[in-house]
Amino acid sequence: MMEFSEIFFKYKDLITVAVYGTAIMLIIIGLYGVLLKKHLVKIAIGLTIMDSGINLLFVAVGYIQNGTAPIFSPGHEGDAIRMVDPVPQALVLTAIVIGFAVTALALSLIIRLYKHHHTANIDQINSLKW
Amino acid sequence: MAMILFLVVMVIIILAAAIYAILQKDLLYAVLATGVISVILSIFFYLLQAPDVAITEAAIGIALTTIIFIITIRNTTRDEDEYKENHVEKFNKKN
Amino acid sequence: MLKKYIIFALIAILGFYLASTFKEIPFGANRLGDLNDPETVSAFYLQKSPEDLHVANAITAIVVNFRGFDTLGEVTVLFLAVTGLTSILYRKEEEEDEEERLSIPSSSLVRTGAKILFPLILVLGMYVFIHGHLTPGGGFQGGAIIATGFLLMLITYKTFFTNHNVMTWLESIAGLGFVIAGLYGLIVYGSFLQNTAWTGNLNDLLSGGLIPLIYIFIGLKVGTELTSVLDILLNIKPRKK
Amino acid sequence: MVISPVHYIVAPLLAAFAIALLSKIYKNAARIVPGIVLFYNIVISLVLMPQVLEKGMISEVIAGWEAPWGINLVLTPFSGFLTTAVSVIGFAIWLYGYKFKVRLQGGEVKYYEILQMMMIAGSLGVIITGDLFNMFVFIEIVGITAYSLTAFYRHRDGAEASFKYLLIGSLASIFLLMGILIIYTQTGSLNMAQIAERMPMVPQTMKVTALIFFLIALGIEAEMFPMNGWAPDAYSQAPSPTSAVFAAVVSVAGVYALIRVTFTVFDVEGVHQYLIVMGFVTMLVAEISAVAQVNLKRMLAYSSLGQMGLVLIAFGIGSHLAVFGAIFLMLNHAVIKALLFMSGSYFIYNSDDKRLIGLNGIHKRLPFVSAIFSIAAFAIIGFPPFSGFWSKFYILIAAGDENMIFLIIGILMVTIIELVYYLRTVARIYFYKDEVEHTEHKPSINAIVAMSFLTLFIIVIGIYPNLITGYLHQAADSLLDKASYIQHILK
Repeated sequence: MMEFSEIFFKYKDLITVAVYGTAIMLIIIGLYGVLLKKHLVKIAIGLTIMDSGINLLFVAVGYIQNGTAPIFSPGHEGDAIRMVDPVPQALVLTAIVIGFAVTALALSLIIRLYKHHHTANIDQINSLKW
Repeated sequence: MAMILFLVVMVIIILAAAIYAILQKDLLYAVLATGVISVILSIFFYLLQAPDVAITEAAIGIALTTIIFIITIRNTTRDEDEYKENHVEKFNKKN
Repeated sequence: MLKKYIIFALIAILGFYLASTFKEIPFGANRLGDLNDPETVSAFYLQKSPEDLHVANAITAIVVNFRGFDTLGEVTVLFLAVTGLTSILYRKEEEEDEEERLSIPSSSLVRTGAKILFPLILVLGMYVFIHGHLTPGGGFQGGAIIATGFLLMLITYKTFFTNHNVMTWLESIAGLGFVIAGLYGLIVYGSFLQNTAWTGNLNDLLSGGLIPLIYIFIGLKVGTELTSVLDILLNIKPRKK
Repeated sequence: MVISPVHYIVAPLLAAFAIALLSKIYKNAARIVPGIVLFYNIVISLVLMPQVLEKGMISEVIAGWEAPWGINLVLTPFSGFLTTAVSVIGFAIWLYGYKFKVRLQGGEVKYYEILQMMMIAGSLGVIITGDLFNMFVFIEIVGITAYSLTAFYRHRDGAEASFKYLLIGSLASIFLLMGILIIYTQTGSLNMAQIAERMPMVPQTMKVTALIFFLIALGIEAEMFPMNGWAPDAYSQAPSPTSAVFAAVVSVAGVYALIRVTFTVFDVEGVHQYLIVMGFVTMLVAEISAVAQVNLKRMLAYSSLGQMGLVLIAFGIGSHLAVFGAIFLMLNHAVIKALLFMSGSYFIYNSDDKRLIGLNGIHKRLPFVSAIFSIAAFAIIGFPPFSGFWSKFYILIAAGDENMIFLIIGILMVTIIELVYYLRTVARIYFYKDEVEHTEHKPSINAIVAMSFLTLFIIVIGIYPNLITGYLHQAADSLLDKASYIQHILK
């Protein structure tokens, strides 16, 4: 990935916009799906898209120009100076797995709701007030 | 330069996939679009020097999340607008 | 209709707000500070990971040791998700009918392919979490890969089923192993999850003290939990048409 | 092995992983083991509290890395007090629910007990952790267990309430992550004490942005208006002991997280006023909604939101006396609301009608439970000589000290609203004629013991408030003394 590092400086603004912009757009698109879509599966899809966006944002914040992955190779123990920030990556690992757990739970609830109400539309599932 | 082009194409694909996933009425395709988002996302992670995260996203985001969504769709409904037909049916039954 | 516009406005405000916030956080800037006299946690971790723990993969060092408590909590989240899924979907009174599982009608080519791939995927997964402290990958990744292997078998073979007893045992033993490895640190060195003094050489397979062992437990735990999630969801009876 | 704060988390985890194996050998293990664990939590609290009060604070590091680097657990007098209260109430709820689920089959009771125990353990984790991301993980543990338990009953609308809860909870966790990310980029740390130390150097806009994300996320956990629509549904659909845990344990943990972040981590001006305003709106809306409810559990849930609003107001006033009153009210709310849910669910259990009508004249069949419910109702309104009186009294005095006349009038008005609907309920129990069908369910002996114990607590504290006011003053001091928190943890 040397090429990426080399051209980084030249097109820094573009790349910034591309990475941050993608992450923020994903969050916003996901939020749109969560708040305005009526189908329960669509809402769950919106949640996973939001999760993707926030994960990308974490990793993007940890990136360091011309950095390498935070893994020490034999004979290069002093390489830490060039490494990207490992903490956001570790946090994202945790966040991805938690997100999967929550998604699985949400989908199981959707299956149960469908069994009860024979519909997955949020407007028609209204035994309680929304 | 090719790298920049690649990046721009990836951004376009991921955003298009996200919008498609939200707007598509056939939920199966919408779910597959979220799979595409995960694919591009793991490439992003790889480019941003996060191989660990990339592997995790590849395994969990692409394979497992997609499959549990597909199972859900199979157990519920594939058509987002199905409720409309339901509604009409119920309405007809009442009258 | 008004509600819709309010939500649109809220989303737009959030987007603008996020964009203007992240404009102030330069992309690619080095925020680690001086690595020899660390002020940020990341600098400290990058410094200590090869020096004190002898772990080549700094992320493994963080996930298993520095912030191992988070990982313990996260494994617990998965465990609780499986427990919750079972209690939500899986009750005895509904299992009376014959079980029918989601499966893809597959040709013999696919079946044979799955049979050959399955052990390979398992070996790959195990490799990934055994070498978690040396190469990219580790417990989560390896566990997820193993789960995809089981997924392959579960959807190609209608009759393939995971032995719940074995799963329960593995799950519990892996979880208990993680906690007991933590307690070992608490009893011997006075701090939960503390690593052993013996840590081996950097880049050896047997390096990092307890870290590879704990990551293997995490891998087994994550693998069994994810497989359980898939198993539970796949065993739901499809809706009657 | 010396007892240390980490045992609060490790013991339940060990038990949760082991229960699956133990219940293969001995069927009742799933029922008994959580009780042992929750009792052990009380033992931990009793051993640690004197040390905390003596030293002012205990902090424990995980994995041997000193405070700003590793994750640390902190017991201040404030958090130690709350963990003690949560442990005791958690054990009482376990005792109460010991026979409650007896008609469930073996497998199901296993899931129920594990989830309930881990919900209490997760709340304890939120209270004792000193690390922002660790707090997020524990909030997720509480969330996952809460969603699962809300959907535990199949025949009711549990799944719907649970999905609603899950949706809002997931949004909360995404906002929480966003706040954590912004703070991390600005300070390079996740440790609360170090962030607090570096907070003056963070640009104002970043600080405010991060705080807004935290307020949204933790406001959802603390059931603050307008993000608390999930709460009444979740409270009313969950199994009864779980409703008690929601009211007594989870909401306390949520408020603790909100207060710890706004008081200790951030130093933004104006957040106190925000707490007062939002607390007041929460209280007013919730109490007015409570009057209109026909379902007992929903009414109690709305009342619970109202109490949380009052707690936020008191924290918002910010003087020593007000914080003292707020902590007192948190304790009172936890005990009394747990008691109300415990006794109230016996009413629901006995009458076939889930609405308030089912309560008519029920005292003839359940004299003991009715008496306890009435005592708890009077206590939560704030009648002397019960403990609820003192907390409200101190909050009013604190508001008076700050010359907040409108606030006093508002709180008194809300008290009158509370008076209306609680007295109405008590009147139904004692003076109305019963009209609906009944199925007989006498309270079991363990439930009676648990309820009597909590009732005794209300009365004793009501008559001798001095028994705990000393600790409460110390707790309030420790919350307001930010400098010593930072200094103690960072050494």
